[in-house]
Amino acid sequence: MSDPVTATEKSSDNPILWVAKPMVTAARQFAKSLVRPSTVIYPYERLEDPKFRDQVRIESGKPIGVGPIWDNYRGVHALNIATCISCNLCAFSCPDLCIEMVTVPGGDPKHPKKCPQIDYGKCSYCGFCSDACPEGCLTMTTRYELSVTKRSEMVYSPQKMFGIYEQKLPMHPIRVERPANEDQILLEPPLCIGCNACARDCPTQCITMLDIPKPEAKAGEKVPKRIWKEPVVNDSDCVRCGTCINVCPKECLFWGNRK
Amino acid sequence: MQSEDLAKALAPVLGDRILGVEPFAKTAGRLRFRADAALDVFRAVKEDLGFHHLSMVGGIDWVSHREVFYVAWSDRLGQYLLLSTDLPADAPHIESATPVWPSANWHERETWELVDITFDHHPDLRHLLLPDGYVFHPLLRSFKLHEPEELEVKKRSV
Amino acid sequence: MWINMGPQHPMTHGLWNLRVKIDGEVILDCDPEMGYLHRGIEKISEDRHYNEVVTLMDRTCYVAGFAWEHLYILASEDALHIVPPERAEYIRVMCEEFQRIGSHLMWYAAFVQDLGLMTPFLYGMRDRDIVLDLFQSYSGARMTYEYMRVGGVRNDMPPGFSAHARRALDWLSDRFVEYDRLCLGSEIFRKRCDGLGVLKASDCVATGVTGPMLRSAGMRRDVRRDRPYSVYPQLDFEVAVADGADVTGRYLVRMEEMRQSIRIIRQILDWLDHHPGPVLADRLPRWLGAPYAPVGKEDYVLKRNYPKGVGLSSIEEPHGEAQAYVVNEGSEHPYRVKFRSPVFANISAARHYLIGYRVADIPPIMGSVDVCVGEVDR
Amino acid sequence: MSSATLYSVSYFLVNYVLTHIGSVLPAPLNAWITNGDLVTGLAVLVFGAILLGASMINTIVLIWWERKLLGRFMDRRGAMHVGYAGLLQNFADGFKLFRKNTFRPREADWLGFFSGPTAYLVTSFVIFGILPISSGWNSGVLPLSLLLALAIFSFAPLFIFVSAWSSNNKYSLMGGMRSAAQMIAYEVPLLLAVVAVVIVSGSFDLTTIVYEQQNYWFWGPLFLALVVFVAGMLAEMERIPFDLPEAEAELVEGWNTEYGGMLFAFFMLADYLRALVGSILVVLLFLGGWTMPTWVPSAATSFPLAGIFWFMVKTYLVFGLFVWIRASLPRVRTDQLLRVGWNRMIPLSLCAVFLAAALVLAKCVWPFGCLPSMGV
Repeated sequence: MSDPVTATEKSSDNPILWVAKPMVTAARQFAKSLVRPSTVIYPYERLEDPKFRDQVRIESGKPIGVGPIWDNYRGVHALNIATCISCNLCAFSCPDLCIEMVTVPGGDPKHPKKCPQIDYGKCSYCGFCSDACPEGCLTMTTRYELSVTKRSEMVYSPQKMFGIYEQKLPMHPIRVERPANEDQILLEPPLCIGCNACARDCPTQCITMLDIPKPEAKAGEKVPKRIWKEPVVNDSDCVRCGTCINVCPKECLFWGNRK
Repeated sequence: MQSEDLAKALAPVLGDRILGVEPFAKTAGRLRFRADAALDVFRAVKEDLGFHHLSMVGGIDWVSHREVFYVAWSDRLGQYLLLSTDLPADAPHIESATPVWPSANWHERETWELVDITFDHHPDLRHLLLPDGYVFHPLLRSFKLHEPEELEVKKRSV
Repeated sequence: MWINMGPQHPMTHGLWNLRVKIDGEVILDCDPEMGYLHRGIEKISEDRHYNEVVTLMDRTCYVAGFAWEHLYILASEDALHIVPPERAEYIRVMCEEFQRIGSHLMWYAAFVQDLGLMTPFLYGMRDRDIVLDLFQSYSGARMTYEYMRVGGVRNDMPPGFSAHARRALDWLSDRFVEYDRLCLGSEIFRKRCDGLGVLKASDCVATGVTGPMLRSAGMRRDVRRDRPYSVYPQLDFEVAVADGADVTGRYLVRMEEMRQSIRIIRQILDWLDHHPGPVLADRLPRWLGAPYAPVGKEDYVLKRNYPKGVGLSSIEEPHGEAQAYVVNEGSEHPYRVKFRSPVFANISAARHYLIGYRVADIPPIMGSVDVCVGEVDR
Repeated sequence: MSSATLYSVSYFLVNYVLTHIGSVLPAPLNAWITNGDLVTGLAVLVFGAILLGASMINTIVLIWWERKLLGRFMDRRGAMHVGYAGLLQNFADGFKLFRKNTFRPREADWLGFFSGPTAYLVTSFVIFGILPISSGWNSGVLPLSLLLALAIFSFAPLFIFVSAWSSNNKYSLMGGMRSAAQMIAYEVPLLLAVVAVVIVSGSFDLTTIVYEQQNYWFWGPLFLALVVFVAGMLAEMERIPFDLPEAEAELVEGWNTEYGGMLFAFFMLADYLRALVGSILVVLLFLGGWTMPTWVPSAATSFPLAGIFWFMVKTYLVFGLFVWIRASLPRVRTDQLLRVGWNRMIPLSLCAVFLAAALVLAKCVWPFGCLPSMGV
């Protein structure tokens, strides 16, 4: 590396004629902005509008429209209710606890379908929820206008977010690669009672209950009273949402690594 | 300078007032010293080793005890040095570093109010970030977030 | 007579209170009062997962979000024993340097406005918008990026980014000439700023002042060069130094730093063009990935016995030397996070560079300190 | 119309209206309503109302003009949503301020707090009654109109100081002190610069001064006086770079910190009224008032109200110069300002006076030409 330069040596712009330099500079900018100032007249011109971006670019001497990409702006969420699997991962990953899973019509009465409802009064637009969504049904759109007159209107129900989804706004094309997950759902067989709760509640239906042989009763020991089935997790389908672990009555499922 | 060199350089000056020098990533090491000899250690570190710039003072509440750590920078060595010492959990106090490093002033005020570690002979031990008269020490492990009701009860009893 | 400048005062640029004792127009004593913006970020961090703390880092210093993200990520990677891919490190350094330009432009805008000149304020904000446009094109937000992750960054650059970035850099480097003409070329500006707020190098070291304030006193200390972190050893740049120790000196240092940042970013863009690769470490603990589901009563992490660790990172933030100290006790939350904010130390020395000047000098002097209250109060 | 004066127009209006009203009334009332005294009195009132309205509208348009110009200097647009190109924006702002509650801090002095801004506004208005805006468009012949205008103009520090002191705020007090010091310091060079003009033109009457400029405008030969006058005017108007009394960076809003609502609007209006007066004085004293040079084609100067038109064009251009200065210069400091005022401006203005004397003695100066015969 070369020797350090002192800043004074490099950019000494000394005054000429008291204030001639700044006045000339300001006048030059005045002449430039007579044609078109850099202002984006917001409600009429929008940065995300491709037509506007093409029209005014940095090449034309205006510092607007540099970024080519507005589509990955993290604005209001869009939710595709149809593909939502109610896995809860968005609510888990929310650092601000602004996502609540609410029941939407469409599930079977025993296991109602639950979709995220977001309180934008708390949301920090970090995008963790849409990164976490395994099905890509919760995405962030370029919409950023959310002013409302009541606080309760800041809470967006799944239906409202589905309405945004149906507007087909540009939605965040930079898709985050989900980091490789070294953990799997493992089972501690002696604790399992074969109750089927995990398989029943698994949002991706990746758990199947397989029959296991009923052991012969040994002398002096009773055969435990249980259903002789054990869950088997299809690893490639598993989204690692942990629902099975949560519903397990015996706490026999846990995170682990077979390797 | 590695942590062993550091220990060697400090041993004749400080003797048993240092409890050891552990290696610490990307610094010259972590110097653990006896709390009652704090000022001597600071002076030796500053004047003998050239750690003129104290960049950070902080406290950690380990429930069983508290830890104070100092981070100093030496232009001569081009390295950071971590100094730390353990204090008892009840009424922890240590000599203020302000006579040696005036820049410790605000850092110690902050540590005092957040981690409840008293710095003796500090010139101006007032609240800095929290309002005057605030009785809690938020960075203690006993100060829980998400439980406002508990806080209310505690406040009423104070 | 004591007067309170703040917490709501045009000079403060944030919420803080400068109590000043004056005699006529001369300052006799001063006492900064902080804490109006204390949000307890260090405390909240103790209840969050490692990646979730990043959302707080953007809000620590709201004009230098990337610098603080980088600071925190460096420390927690040390604490968690994770090594990011090289491309991610280059991207992070690029973010930090862009952020330096953005922060300095913001400073320029606010500082000159304190002198009563409104025009550069709009020029500075206009040009900072370019930097924000670039940030948004890859991170998806203009101020609160939430882009860096433990073990890398969230996503790679979009196609065509480097061409746009280069064009923006060309535009910016032209603008700096204009800035200098407006400020340094003005007799009134020089009269107002020369020899103002002098803080000699020895006083800087004693009071812990770092960053452009220290370098304007002629001391060549820059964490990027003295204790290079990330990929700075591979980059060629110079440390900007001035010799006045005054407001003009700080102006010169910051302007030169922006030019050097442009130089650094050009090198990084060249590197990024030729070295594609992953931007996130491939094997991360489950609780560091984005879809992390905390589950059950069992503490999974303790079961796995993740190694403990402590990380200390130090970076050259736009305002000076920032440090983070992260203690990992093997749980999914950091046990303790402690930050050193450069502005915290710079303000604490206020008495050394304010006393003896006039009331009208407070705005330019405090402006030249570049106060960001968010990171002082945390 | 060129022979019509403002007074004759208002007299004609009043007379016309009253005669028509009187023609439908019974005889005694008719005689009373069309009597000469009443018509004259009402004509004076109408005259005042027109003056007030015109200066008010001009002031508000002046604010619009400043906002638009400043916008372009700063690479933005300025007001643009209310009315055509934002012309009505300031009326909307004024209306908002008018609707706001005016409150007084508890410890503030009642009398000073309310009378200060009112007096400031009123004295700024009164000057317009004196200034001629075109030939005949003045309030009659006042031989000392320039002196009177400047005298009223210099009332301001008193009222500013009163309102600053009575609002019982440290910032206000500091702003008031600064304002008084600054205005008094710059009053002297300002008047000396005016003396230079007076020496050359030989009269204190503004109309005479304008007619004295028929051969050449005074800005050329009296350039030094012009510079001093503009600088002094900037200080008197408290505009950047000399706006330290309300230096918002350190003093919040200076002497009007405690004022809100309509009282603040009073200050704001009065500031711009004074800016308008300043621009007008520059035009009258140095730029030939409503007259145009002889090489301008007569078509451009002979249409109805041409004098007023050119006068306004010049005034707005001069104000544009003030805006340009505001857009490119930072604020100076009190001690620097006062030092410049006493140490630089006064010697400069004395030089200007001597130059003016020399000009009068020489009668004819090369590129400009000769003084008219009316000279001393």
